[in-house]
Amino acid sequence: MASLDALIQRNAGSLGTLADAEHYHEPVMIDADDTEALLAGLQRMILIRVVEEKIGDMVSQGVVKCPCHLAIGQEAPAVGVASYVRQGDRVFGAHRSHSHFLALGGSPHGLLAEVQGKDTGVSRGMGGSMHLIDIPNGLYGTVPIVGATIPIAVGAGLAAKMDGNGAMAVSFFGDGATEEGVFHESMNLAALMKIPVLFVCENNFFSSHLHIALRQPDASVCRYAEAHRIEWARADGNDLAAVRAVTREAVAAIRAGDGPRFLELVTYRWRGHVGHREDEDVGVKRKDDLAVWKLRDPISRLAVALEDIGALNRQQLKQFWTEAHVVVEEAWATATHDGYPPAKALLSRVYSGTMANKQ
Amino acid sequence: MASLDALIQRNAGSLGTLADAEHYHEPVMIDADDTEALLAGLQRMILIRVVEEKIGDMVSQGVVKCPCHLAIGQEAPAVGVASYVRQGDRVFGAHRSHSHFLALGGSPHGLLAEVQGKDTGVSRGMGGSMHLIDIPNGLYGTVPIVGATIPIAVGAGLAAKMDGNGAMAVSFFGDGATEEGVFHESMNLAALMKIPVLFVCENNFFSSHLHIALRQPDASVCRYAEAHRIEWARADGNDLAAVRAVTREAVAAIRAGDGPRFLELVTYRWRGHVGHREDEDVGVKRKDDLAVWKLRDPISRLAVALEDIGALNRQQLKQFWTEAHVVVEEAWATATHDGYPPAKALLSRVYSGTMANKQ
Amino acid sequence: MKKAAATTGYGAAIRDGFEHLLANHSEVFTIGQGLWSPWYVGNSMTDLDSQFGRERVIDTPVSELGCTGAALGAALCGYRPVVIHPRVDFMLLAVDQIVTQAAKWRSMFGGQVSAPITIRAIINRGGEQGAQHSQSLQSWFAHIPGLRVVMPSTPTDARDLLIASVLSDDPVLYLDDRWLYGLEEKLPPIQERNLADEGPRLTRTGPDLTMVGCSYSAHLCREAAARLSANGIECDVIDLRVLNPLDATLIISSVKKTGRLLAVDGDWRSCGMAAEVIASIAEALDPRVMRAAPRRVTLPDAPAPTSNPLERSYYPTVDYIVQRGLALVGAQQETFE
Amino acid sequence: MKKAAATTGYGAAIRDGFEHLLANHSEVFTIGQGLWSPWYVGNSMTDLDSQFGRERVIDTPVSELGCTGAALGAALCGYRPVVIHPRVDFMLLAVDQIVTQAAKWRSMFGGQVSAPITIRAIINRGGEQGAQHSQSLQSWFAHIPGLRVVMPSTPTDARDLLIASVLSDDPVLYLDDRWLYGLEEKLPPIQERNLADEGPRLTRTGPDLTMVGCSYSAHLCREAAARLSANGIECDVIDLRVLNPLDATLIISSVKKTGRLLAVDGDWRSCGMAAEVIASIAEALDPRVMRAAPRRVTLPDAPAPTSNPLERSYYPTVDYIVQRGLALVGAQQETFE
Ligand SMILES: Cc1ncc(C[n+]2csc(CCOP(=O)(O)OP(=O)(O)O)c2C)c(N)n1
Ligand SMILES: Cc1ncc(C[n+]2csc(CCOP(=O)(O)OP(=O)(O)O)c2C)c(N)n1
Ligand SMILES: [Mg+2]
Ligand SMILES: [Mg+2]
Repeated sequence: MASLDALIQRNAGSLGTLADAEHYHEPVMIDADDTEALLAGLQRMILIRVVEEKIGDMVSQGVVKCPCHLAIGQEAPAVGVASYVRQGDRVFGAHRSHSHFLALGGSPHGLLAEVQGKDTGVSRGMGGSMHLIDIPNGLYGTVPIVGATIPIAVGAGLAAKMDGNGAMAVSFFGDGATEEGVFHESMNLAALMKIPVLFVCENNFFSSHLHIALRQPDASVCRYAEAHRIEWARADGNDLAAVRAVTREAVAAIRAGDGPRFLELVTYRWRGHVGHREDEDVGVKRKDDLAVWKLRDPISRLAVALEDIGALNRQQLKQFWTEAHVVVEEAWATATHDGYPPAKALLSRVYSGTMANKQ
Repeated sequence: MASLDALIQRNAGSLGTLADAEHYHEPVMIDADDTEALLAGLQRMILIRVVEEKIGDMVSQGVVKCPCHLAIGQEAPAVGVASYVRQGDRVFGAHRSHSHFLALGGSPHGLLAEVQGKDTGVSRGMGGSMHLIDIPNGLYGTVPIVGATIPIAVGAGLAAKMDGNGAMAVSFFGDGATEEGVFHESMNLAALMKIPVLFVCENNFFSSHLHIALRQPDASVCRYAEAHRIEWARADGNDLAAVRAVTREAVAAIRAGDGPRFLELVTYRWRGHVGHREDEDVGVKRKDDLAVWKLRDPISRLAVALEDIGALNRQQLKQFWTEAHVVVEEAWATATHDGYPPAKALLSRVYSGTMANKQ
Repeated sequence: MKKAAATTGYGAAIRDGFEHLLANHSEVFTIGQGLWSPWYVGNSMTDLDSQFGRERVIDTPVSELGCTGAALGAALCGYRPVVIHPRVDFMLLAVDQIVTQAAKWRSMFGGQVSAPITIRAIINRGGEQGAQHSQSLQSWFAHIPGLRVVMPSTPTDARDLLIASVLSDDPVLYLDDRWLYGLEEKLPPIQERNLADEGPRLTRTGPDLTMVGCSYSAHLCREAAARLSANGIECDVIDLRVLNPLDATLIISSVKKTGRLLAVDGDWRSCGMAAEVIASIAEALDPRVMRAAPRRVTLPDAPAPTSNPLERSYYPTVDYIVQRGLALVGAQQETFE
Repeated sequence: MKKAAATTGYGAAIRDGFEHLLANHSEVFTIGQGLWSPWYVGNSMTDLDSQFGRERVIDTPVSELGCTGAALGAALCGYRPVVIHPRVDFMLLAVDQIVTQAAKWRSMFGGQVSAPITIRAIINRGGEQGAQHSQSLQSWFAHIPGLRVVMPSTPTDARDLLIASVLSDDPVLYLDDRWLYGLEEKLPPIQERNLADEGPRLTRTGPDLTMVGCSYSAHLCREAAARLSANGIECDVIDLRVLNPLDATLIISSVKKTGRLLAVDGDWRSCGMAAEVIASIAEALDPRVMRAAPRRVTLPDAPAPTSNPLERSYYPTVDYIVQRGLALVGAQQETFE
């Protein structure tokens, strides 16, 4: 489809080389960042990768039945942003949010139990992969209606503003979500009311099977932040140090009372829109691109960079992967033996029936 | 409310002097435009003014009961854009659309009968002021749900594109409508599919009682066209020649197959959001501003300009006004004697029950 | 209605409710279109912005979906927002946040979160406003598990059920009707009630006929009952008050007694609230207790017209309800279009 | 279902309908999410884009409201668009354009315009998808005057009612259910029918009990009727097919005969389609013809769960309907939660 190739080229717009799979295969630049934080981030990205692969396997074996949207290849945005989330902040995600859950410190067992519909799951077996919550770690909800959590995050930011405690809200969403009108309504509201909310768009070029060139006139979504007068930054979403750098600055401004900020993190998913397969339901060109995109691997690019400065050696790296596998296999094993929600859970969780205490 | 003044100043953004009531009181520049067309436009603006004032009076007397949103002071955008609408084009409006109806050549009697709920009204008494239709003149519908006709106009443009006959669709809406998410969805769709549609935003600074400074971070809405990669132009919406100039260029591009265009026409309404009163339900500052805004009168500024070049004399001008009053009074008188829709109209107009003829 | 001394109107009573909430519950705030306007929401929120500050009485851009979602977000974070839609018709743009988000988050997340959001919408019809400025659609929202639906028909309920709605830990749709703003009554002292304990109420009793309605329809039923009484027909009148979840016990016991049911609703007929009332008793009662077939009085199957004569024939009236009541007790098997 | 030779599945039959429309009616086009995807709308539109071109089979951005409005605009200008929403849940973002625009434009403009738009949405539930990917909500749309609501339960109807919907000059909501895609049957030649002449259909007859359902529920009723027959209970089974405007004549005459009614619906209970069916017969029949109180089988009053055991107990099954049927004929006055 040469014509589509041409269209995609034209459409790359302000993304420039970030839209081109051929670039950014080299190790990431880390000299400006903190080595300890990067090592922790690397471990967290590895954990996400291993959990997602495990879920993918279980989906392929038909053991996990709920629809799972895997974030393999997109580990850096979640981990980079999460590293600046602190106690009291509220984070919201969407359908592809295992990564957000784990990046914030969520328990692999809680997630693996949830995707099996167990009562021990993070949503007590009522939500599955697409509805995750983990309030102790600041994850206030992820839902699969595209765009739905964007205004909700703005409201959480409004609450933080009213609380006046310097907390913020974070909204993770994809490039497809920017096509929902509510995204714009939310941006305008946040800009108008100077609400402390960080909008994080993980631009992976796809909304299910459709490349952004077939959905929008320009592949970069920062133009929307521009229109709504919200300061924005763009980064290689497969470069943890770069993600941390733009997040650091944005979060500082938000906590200083400057109002909302917008981040566009350019990345790519390695699996199909939903499920475990690599090339399922994908847009044209994807098959051929995927191999090249994999060279922009957020994990190996960071690992090599850390090795280069001697902050990491092969041994430790292997160790990280082994540990992750051990953790995940244990969590999975436990979860499989956990029980399902009781029959009464169906009706007993609909209403609270309670009311506010008098003041 | 000095603080609001300050806010409004800051908020004026790229509108510059267009946002300042003190400017543009002088006669409009007409040398670049066609005198005949301007004279016709002047007459049409006078007709709109007279009809709207008549309706206002009848509202104040309680004779007209349906909610009427008057366009007094905003005659130029309707007349200027309509002068480039041709047979086959489809135009859509909103709640403040008497001006669009009349500018396209709609019959004063049809409008005055409709606001009285008569069977002879343009919507056969089923719509009132807020639901006008006049297919022979290209008006395909005006409705009061803010933003609702924007995607509908895009669909009409899509139909024109499929027909391939060089026709276009026109969507009239206000600055408040740009806060509805569907406005953005429609702009993206039009840009993506290169749909022949002209978006016309009559920016009068207000959405009912709220000044745009209290609703958006910047008083100019062209930034949205910019974001959606739609070429735009801005003009003094109270200068018929200026409106005609930007429309001429935009329409030529649309008919040439360039896709959508966006116009921001800066204007001001002289009456309250709804009803006949000048200062009803208005935002702060409006009372004091109104007097100054009236000096930016689209009618007198054009009349004087035409007089200056000797294309018009006092006599003729007086004539225009008298003729308009005669037309309107006659139309009103007839309409008052017209009958109401029959009782069966309530149920007989809900479904057609018909189907396409086989082909 | 004549204004007796020391009485309060329906709209003013709503304002009293807001005043109580804002004064006594710091986690309550209000957000919606027209909150800084002198006329947008009638007299139901006049000057609350100057009294409590524009940080707690927030006027908004024309963004129903975004503003409703924002209110929900604040509700998940310790606040009790009331998001106001000056018309039900405008609220329809926010259906996703109300029905697919607010109503489901609690159950969807295993009961770990509450969404104490109140969505207040105003039924604002008549006055030749036409098809897009007339809908009520309570039947839609009463269809949704997880969403409590409240429709007060008296000033006291308008105030106290608003308070109960906002203090409820569940999402609540609170609908008030502009046609009731003229109602006046002497208000008792405010009581903070648990909405979960509130439900339909018997506002008049009689052996001959059960009339059920909510909001303005409950008011019409009361008026019609008085007229029927003059004709020697005594009615049970039930004001639904809380439409969802619906507790039909009172209706069932009443119809068991009267054997006759007239379900009145200002919404459309098909799959409407009046259908629910009839279905509830049909399922619960031995058919033999019915002395006549139950009847519905609803809107005709058409969008609202503007033209005055058509508009007058469009909405149920006391006269029409009285007629239907007489016919029912006469038990003629008549059908109406 | 086993696939016999020369039979067509429900999904493929829908595709046949689209193929007929696109091949024979140049004013028909389709627009919606997933139309260029191999899986998004099951096998109901496979390769239509390559067969008829991407100008007439248009895939879209994630903008339900905008795309539905655009389809309506084209419908007002001489086209017969079918706007496709792969899930009812997504369509809720487009409610304003469906309910406040498409359904009202004709009456609102004095009958001078037609809006021959078909909104097709797919009920896609089960598979542990959860609360936001499971709604059907036909009861909502059957509540709206001006909107025809069509729900086929067989491959033939899936094809022919789609064609009738698109050729109707009125706005139509066409809902198909993924759970029916496995159904196969031998299709008769295509007939272009006037949707205004289509309505409920009696698909099985018997003197003991009337079972009414639509779409997948009609299928369950047919299966249950077969099982009941084995128990010596013979049922009338009515497939609603067209929910709005509803022609209840057939249901009324059937219940007049059987004196027993089981209304089955895969939507929620309160103000639902099952309530409408019961209310329609309760109003129309002398109560004395009823040999037992009518009953509803619907979803429980809760959002859809994900966990497999809960999900299995959430949706009505043939077993459950059979039980209810037996109970009804036994006429025990039992209540179910
Ligand atoms: C309102 C709504 N419309 C459509 C869908 C179907 N859908 C699920 S995920 C998705 C793609 C979203 O793309 P993006 O936001 O870029 O997220 P990504 O999948 O790339 O992570 C779509 C269209 C939905 N879930 N909700
Ligand atoms: C969806 C919706 N929300 C709110 C309203 C109430 N409303 C009617 S007109 C209007 C103001 C719109 O402002 P603008 O678009 O600038 O048009 P203007 O009145 O200035 O001509 C509003 C908010 C409505 N009619 N529809
Ligand atoms: Mg994406
Ligand atoms: Mg305006």
